[in-house]
Amino acid sequence: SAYTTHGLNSYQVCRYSRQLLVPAFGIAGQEKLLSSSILVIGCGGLGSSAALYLAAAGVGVLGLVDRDTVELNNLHRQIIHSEEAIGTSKVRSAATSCRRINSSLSILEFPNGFSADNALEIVRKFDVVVDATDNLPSRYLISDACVVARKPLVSGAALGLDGQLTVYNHKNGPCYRCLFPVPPPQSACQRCSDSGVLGVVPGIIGSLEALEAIKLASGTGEPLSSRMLIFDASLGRFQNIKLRAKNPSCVACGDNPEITEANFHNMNYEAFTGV
Amino acid sequence: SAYTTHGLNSYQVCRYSRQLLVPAFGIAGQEKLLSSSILVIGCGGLGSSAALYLAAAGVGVLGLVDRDTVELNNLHRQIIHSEEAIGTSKVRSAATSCRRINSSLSILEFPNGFSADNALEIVRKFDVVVDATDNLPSRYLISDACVVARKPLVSGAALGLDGQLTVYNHKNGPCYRCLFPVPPPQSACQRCSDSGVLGVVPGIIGSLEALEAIKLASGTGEPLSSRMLIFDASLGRFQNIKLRAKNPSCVACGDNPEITEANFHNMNYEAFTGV
Amino acid sequence: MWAHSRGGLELLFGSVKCHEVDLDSNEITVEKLLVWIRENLLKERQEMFLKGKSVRPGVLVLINDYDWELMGHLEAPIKDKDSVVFISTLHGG
Amino acid sequence: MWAHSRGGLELLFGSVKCHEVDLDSNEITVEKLLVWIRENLLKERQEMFLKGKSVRPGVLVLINDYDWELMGHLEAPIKDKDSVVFISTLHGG
Ligand SMILES: [Zn+2]
Ligand SMILES: [Zn+2]
Repeated sequence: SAYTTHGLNSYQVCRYSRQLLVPAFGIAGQEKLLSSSILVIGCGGLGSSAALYLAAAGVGVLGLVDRDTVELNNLHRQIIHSEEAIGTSKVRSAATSCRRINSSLSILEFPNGFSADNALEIVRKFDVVVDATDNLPSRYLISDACVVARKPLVSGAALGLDGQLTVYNHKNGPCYRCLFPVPPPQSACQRCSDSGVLGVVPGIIGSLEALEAIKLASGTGEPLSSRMLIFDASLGRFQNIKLRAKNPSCVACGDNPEITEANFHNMNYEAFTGV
Repeated sequence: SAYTTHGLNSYQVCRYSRQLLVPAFGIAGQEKLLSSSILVIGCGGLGSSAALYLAAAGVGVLGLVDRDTVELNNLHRQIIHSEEAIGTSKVRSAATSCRRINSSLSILEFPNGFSADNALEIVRKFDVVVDATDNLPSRYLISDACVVARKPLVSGAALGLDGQLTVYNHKNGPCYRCLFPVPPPQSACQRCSDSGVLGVVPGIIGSLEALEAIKLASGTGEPLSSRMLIFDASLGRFQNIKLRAKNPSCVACGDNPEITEANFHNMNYEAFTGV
Repeated sequence: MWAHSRGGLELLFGSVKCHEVDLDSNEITVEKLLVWIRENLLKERQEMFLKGKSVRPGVLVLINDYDWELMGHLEAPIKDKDSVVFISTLHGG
Repeated sequence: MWAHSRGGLELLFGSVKCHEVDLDSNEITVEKLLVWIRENLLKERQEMFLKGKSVRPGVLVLINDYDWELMGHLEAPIKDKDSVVFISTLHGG
């Protein structure tokens, strides 16, 4: 029988049994997931549900990046943190919550944040990257790092009652710069940062990010590459969008990229985005 | 200013500040949510994310129903429970996790489950009901109880890589029996119970259930009444479906209902569904 | 037209979720489509999908994302570019 | 046709997410639609939506759920029953 030849031990067969029963995932999917490594950048609203579901599902190595500490006004949406964690490192708090669910998980903690200095070194340790950040410079930085290091990037965002989700830099799909070669004017971003978010909206998008990361790591289903989900929480509607392919003249992922391993450390994403 | 006339104290203004900034929700939405009561029936895969996001968002009273205890094979999807809770009551474990996030929450625990004997008494204590169960008899029982007690019902389901979400018994929308007056044959259900679920799929649907419950309790946006979301996790696609209205000849919510408060206690949902 | 099956029903069609169906005429009814499916796509376990002339209890029929009750039930017309989805209600969680 | 705005852009249109636009001719281009929107719907802060003849950086244009890059960019044709969505990329989380 399959149970005598696969690489799961009896504890894993029990823990993941309901998942092993899904024909399109099965033992092969669980084995791939258990031997994969996934990096979640940002342990806030998106990262809370993304990290918890990746930990529960049985990813082999989970990476957590955030340099902030937990604040009271995070708790309306950041369900990975508890009141007693207020004032402590978000990465440490998130890792503790993940271990409570799944003590067999290996967790790599990066409490110093993500910058042009450490991005490539961190990203190279992982198979799949999840962008769960909340600002524009990070979105360009993470996309560029994933392009240079050749990693697929699951990217989610949420604001107010709106959410967006896609997979960048996978097969022939676009990277973030293919879609947005020029950053938006500062005036368009300022208003965003002031407008808040209904707590469960990043929770929904973060769970969907975990799903896409699990699909990529386990080889299940069709990843959301060259496609985007647009969520309108007010109406309870999702739109399924068909996106462009990779742009051959993209400065990051194109045929003659300007952004390379050699010059990556010199990039200034705050200056580029005007933040 | 608005801050001097509303009913939030300074602790609440801080805790929920990012949510108060959402124009369509705001102080009025938060006040309504804080004075509302929401019942989550089932503390499993759907109930985990539903209850955590309701607790974090600041519902006034959260009700939790489940008669089961936590098992190891729950933990791949039931992120509200930890390894140390294995063997203990799911309701107790879920309540502990919700209080860790929000100690100002009032929680009503119902560890004896939901049956025709106690359904009306329980449902009447709440403004909105969330069906987060995993079986067919419960779905008819909960819908009928909500119709008799006149409560809107947020209903989610997940299996394999598929998910479904709608709101029953709200305004002119249908109840569960309007859509499914006759239960499916036993043979069609047996196969479902054996086929497992990818853990994050009920997580996504449960978060969407929390959103719809928050929308109903706070008067925000358009609830998913007479509409249904159909989720295909393999493709990462949602379909937005327009459903029928309430059926005037429905035995539960129609003009001359056969199911009433007087005979509710005599209903046998296991026999009706052949389970 | 396209016929889709979801919520486990695709297992009855060899795990294929989408079937392109060439209509002989410009327009048929759902009732006639069900006959065609029974004769051409559904090889076994018909009782898992059909009951009498209709679908079995627990199956919703959607025509271009509208509940078939809004479109005429068994009499609902289907044209060449329409999409018909058969979805089994789920109970799990 | 219908013009929709999302991701915060609706605030530029008086918080109205959907506008029905009657086209004078059978078919126009996105470029002409942008001119029409500037003259008829967009009362203030045009720089939050437009830059030159196109939309500002950070705005995606979707025609019937397809990225406008796939449909011809500014030259993409729009017909009477089409749906055009303008969506601002989000960075929050
Ligand atoms: Zn690119
Ligand atoms: Zn009814």
